[in-house]
Amino acid sequence: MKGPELCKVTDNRLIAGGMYKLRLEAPNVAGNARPGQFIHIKVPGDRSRLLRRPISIYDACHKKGYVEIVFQVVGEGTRLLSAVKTGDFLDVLGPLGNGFSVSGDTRHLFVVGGGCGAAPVKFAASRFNFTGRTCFIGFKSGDAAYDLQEFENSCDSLLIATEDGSIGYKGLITEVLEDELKRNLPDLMLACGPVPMMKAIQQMAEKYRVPCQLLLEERMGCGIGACMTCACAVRDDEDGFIYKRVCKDGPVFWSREVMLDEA
Amino acid sequence: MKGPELCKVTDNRLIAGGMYKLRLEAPNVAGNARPGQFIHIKVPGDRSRLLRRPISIYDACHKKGYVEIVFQVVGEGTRLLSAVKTGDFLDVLGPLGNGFSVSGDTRHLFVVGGGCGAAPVKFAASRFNFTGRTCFIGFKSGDAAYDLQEFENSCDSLLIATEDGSIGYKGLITEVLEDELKRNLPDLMLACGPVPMMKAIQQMAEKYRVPCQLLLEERMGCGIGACMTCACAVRDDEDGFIYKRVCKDGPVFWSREVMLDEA
Amino acid sequence: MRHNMEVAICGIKFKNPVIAASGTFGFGSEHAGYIDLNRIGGIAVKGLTLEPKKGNQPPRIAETPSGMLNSVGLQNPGVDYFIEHQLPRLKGYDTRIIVNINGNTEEEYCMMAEKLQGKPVDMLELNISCPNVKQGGMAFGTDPDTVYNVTKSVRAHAGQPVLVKLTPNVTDIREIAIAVEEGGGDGISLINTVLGMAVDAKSRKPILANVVGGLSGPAIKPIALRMVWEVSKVVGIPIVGMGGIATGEDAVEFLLAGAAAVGVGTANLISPTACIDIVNQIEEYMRINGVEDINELTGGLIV
Amino acid sequence: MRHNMEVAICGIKFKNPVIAASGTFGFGSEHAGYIDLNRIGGIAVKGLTLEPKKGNQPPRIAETPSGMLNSVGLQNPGVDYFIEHQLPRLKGYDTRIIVNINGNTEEEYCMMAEKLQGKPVDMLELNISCPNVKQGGMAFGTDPDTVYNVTKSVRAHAGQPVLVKLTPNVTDIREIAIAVEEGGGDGISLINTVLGMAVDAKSRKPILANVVGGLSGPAIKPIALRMVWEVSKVVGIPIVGMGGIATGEDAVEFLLAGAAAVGVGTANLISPTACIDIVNQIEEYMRINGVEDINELTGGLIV
Ligand SMILES: Cc1cc2nc3c(=O)[nH]c(=O)nc-3n(C[C@H](O)[C@H](O)[C@H](O)COP(=O)(O)OP(=O)(O)OC[C@H]3O[C@@H](n4cnc5c(N)ncnc54)[C@H](O)[C@@H]3O)c2cc1C
Ligand SMILES: Cc1cc2nc3c(=O)[nH]c(=O)nc-3n(C[C@H](O)[C@H](O)[C@H](O)COP(=O)(O)OP(=O)(O)OC[C@H]3O[C@@H](n4cnc5c(N)ncnc54)[C@H](O)[C@@H]3O)c2cc1C
Ligand SMILES: Cc1cc2nc3c(=O)[nH]c(=O)nc-3n(C[C@H](O)[C@H](O)[C@H](O)COP(=O)(O)O)c2cc1C
Ligand SMILES: Cc1cc2nc3c(=O)[nH]c(=O)nc-3n(C[C@H](O)[C@H](O)[C@H](O)COP(=O)(O)O)c2cc1C
Ligand code: FES
Ligand code: FES
Repeated sequence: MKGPELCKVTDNRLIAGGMYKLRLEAPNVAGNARPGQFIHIKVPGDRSRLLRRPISIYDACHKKGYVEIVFQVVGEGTRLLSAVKTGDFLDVLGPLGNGFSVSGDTRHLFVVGGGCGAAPVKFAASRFNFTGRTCFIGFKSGDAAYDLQEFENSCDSLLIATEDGSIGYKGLITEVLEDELKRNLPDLMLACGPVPMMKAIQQMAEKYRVPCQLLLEERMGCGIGACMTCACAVRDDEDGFIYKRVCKDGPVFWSREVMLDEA
Repeated sequence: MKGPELCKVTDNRLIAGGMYKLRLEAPNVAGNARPGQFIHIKVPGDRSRLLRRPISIYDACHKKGYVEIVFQVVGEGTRLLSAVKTGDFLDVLGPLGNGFSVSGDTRHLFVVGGGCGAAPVKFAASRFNFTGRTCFIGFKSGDAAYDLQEFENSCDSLLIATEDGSIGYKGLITEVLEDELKRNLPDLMLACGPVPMMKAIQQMAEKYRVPCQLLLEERMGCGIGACMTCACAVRDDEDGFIYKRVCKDGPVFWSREVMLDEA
Repeated sequence: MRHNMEVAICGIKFKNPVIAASGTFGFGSEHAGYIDLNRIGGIAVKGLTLEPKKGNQPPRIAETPSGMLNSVGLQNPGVDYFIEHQLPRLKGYDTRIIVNINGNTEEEYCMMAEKLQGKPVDMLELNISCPNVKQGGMAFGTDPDTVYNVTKSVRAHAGQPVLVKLTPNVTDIREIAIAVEEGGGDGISLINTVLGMAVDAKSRKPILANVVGGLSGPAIKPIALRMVWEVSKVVGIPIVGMGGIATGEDAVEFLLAGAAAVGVGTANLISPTACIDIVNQIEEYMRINGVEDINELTGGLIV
Repeated sequence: MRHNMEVAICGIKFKNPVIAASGTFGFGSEHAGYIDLNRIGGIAVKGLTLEPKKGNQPPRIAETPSGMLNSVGLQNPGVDYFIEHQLPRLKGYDTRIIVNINGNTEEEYCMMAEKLQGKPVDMLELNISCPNVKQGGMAFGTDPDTVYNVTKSVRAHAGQPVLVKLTPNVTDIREIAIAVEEGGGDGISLINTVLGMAVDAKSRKPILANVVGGLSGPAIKPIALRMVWEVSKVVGIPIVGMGGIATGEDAVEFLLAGAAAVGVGTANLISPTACIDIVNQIEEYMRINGVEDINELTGGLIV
């Protein structure tokens, strides 16, 4: 492992409403990146904001030595990230965390993503490169959808939902997912998105008895497992639940073990 | 008066060892700037540094709407200022303070400056545009001397000293000044420089009975006279001394009233 | 839609909850060159003492991460000079005037309060963070009994409502606040500065001539918010919250934590237009979040 | 020229004065992936309790201007688990191990100290910022008598030198420090975090599930420096200074103010290499400023 590195930004562009795609020259990160892992980025241009921002890896190319992320502007840190220009440098730590784990005998995979949560599952779909990958992605509206061709290329079947129906199915992507689950069950589901979506998926995974991994978000400090600030409640036989570290024990957890109401 | 303004940087260059000249598009400042006044600049690119930095005006052109400053990198604020590029914006308040006051019947003027303290006296010499202006400037060495042609143009006679003798007289500029004072006395002296130089000049002003104004530096908050943080001790008949505000009552004071040991 | 920005503190109406904090706004005249004083809720003038005060030796200010230290030492022209020379000009503005008073003894506070009786002043602000000569240098504001006594005495001598301004340098701010309420204080303002120090590693010297000074600015906002929240749970009198407010959102955070109005201090040193900028930003927040009456926000924290 | 970076605290030699502060460095294993633990002066492990502790509900961290709040709530596996599973690996490193212990009662502190007797641990750090159950939840560290008693008892049960770690949330840190010295404490570490709070104006909620938390990072450096300075004037036992140290110059400032060694906390969360970066920067400072022995710096402030 290496400490934080200054990585050159080679592209940063608006790809949907409030959503940016940023590419970094980061050979050390790219060489090790697995789907579901994240990089931990220092906020540029404001030294009063100490904490790094965790952002999932959207794509990584070992050969060309780049890493891509997709992020949504939600606060001042992501706003400053959105203002970064080609040629600027970002202070990056990573890749961090445990990624999704897909065993060799997986034949049929569902990946489900909502909003910026679609980014890490795209990376998973494109890396676990066997036929039988269905990708479900949901957005508020067509304005918020991004990089659809990339998603198309990363799976065998792409299903899209928007809440206003401007693209794809009108409604929630979890509705589309449930329709599919009624018809055919995958060996594994991987999901990332807002908490209500994750809760719905957790319930479906249980109902349809599909193994499922969830990528969780939580406010973080160190990102490496040392400070215990990024807690999420995980079922435990003795104690009811224990707190695990999203950064190091996760950010990917088995759906059956996480308690989304405690987190 | 106007509040802080975002002013575009139109030039910023190294002009001597650790010394930069920066030009701002600042018509409101330029229109009102008098020699001895300063602008109060927010540190760019580091929001954890709250306080503005006071820097004297080195030149101002009403017609072209620009202001120039010369500054030395001494800490993190000036280091960040030195990294500013053409096209960047600085958050500037000013012009602030009372400038030098030169009455209409002044015929013979000495201006004395040391290091970056030469900047405001240059502006004074060039603005009080009558013949009989002698300019004394001192530097550590030739490496630290800057813009000599500009100084040459701003006065009728230019005398330079460097401590190592690499340019001009070898020694302190106050030695050159005293030699001159022995031969002919001006109506008024204006000076700015490090404290030991100011003390020497203060003593000479008294010894040779020449009216003299000193431009003082002190750590500042508001820059507009409201916070009382920028105190300097000024002689007072009743109380021995009272504290005045460098930003608003100064930064220019009569040499005979300031008590440099208390400040 | 018209938003109501008016708040009442101790029965006194403020057109909006933004008050320039004592010591950062002089007597208003410097900032008057930059903003319309009629547009801010109130002005707490520079801390006054019975006699004129020279103040401390410079340097009096040091920059710290997201904050600053000051050791002005209450330099001021004295209460009599203020009444004669500064008050007449101040009362010409349509804003509330709060006079910040500082004594070395309980008697001094009372004498100042008496001098201000019947004068065009809306409120007194008792600053009890200064060294108490009688109690061997212990600050007035750190002992509940002393706080109770000084509040009670000044209340008896004052012609205007009395805000008591608390120092954060105490183990339990709640017991101090309760002492104010029991002593008859009309309101509480908090926080004053946190005692701090800055050192220059190169010269090996303290930066302030006074060695220690008062920390203010965004760095202390979390401490101030916590204290406003704690105090609001235990007293019924109104709170003027301050400490690190630099934006309208910061101000709203203090209201939510339980303040009825806010003080803006250090921000005035960074930009002379800060108070008005913050008034405008609060209005913007209300518009975006559909808040019709600012008083809805006070104590509105959802826990 | 060789610079001496070695310091001795309570008779224990540290190869340099940089100690990873408790709670920000786990039990060393995560940071070991990024830096050579043999190169730092010491490690204060995550605060331990007698029984394993779940910790508080998330969110447990909030960003504040130049600082952060945490409300981890001492999540830890308990002292027995530590001795059995973490200590064996830790003792393989050539650095000093300081065990941070936290009790609900005086007895719990003593039981933990006893369990650690004879174990390969160099020092104990008594964290007395936690709620004292017997005294109705008031923190141990805010009352001089309680501090004296707990120090004295633990000292009697401890096999290693005892550092007492003080909370800054007190009116007068000096009287607490004096109580430690009188109780037989071997050294003092300060400061722990400052109680604070953060609010989200949009959601109108506190950011931490626990509402309040501990403020750390550069924002509190002026407070910490002031306390180290104050305490160094009144006690003779060594001080480990901490609070906002992010660079070698920050560390030097603490030494000048009177600390014999320094703790680095929040900086470890910003960069896992922080402790080593700071060791290197101190060495650089010594080189540039011609300091041959680091011990020259301690208390070297020129006032
Ligand atoms: C493992 C992981 C992967 C993530 N991947 C992505 C991604 O691919 N794309 C994307 O747009 N966002 C992602 N997020 C969320 C992203 O980290 C936050 O949106 C971002 O930190 C907000 O920073 P801000 O300064 O703009 O917001 P502010 O609210 O101003 O941030 C204040 C503090 O809160 C933290 N914070 C705020 N929201 C979140 C959040 N949802 N999760 C964690 N910390 C938060 C910030 O890190 C910061 O410390 C991920 C989060 C985690 C934990
Ligand atoms: C009226 C006036 C005019 C000035 N004109 C010039 C000029 O023309 N050219 C120039 O190079 N410098 C000038 N200075 C000094 C300049 O303000 C400081 O060098 C600068 O503020 C240092 O900032 P820093 O962040 O680099 O240093 P730091 O030491 O990191 O600054 C820390 C704090 O101390 C203050 N400070 C440090 N040194 C000084 C100082 N000498 N005077 C006032 N505040 C200080 C800073 O403003 C800041 O608040 C002037 C100062 C004053 C008061
Ligand atoms: C330069 C300066 C001078 C101050 N003088 C006084 C004063 O005279 N009386 C007083 O009660 N508070 C004084 N204060 C404290 C402020 O009024 C305010 O309580 C404190 O600074 C916290 O708010 P802030 O972070 O917005 O500055 C002063 C603060 C500063 C920065
Ligand atoms: C996330 C976190 C956890 C902490 N846990 C402990 C702890 O278990 N025991 C303790 O004595 N101090 C604990 N502290 C306090 C630090 O050791 C240190 O005293 C404080 O953070 C100030 O230093 P800093 O500003 O360098 O972080 C913790 C601090 C942080 C930020
Ligand atoms: S962020 Fe520090 S343990 Fe996860
Ligand atoms: S800097 Fe505020 S009065 Fe001079």
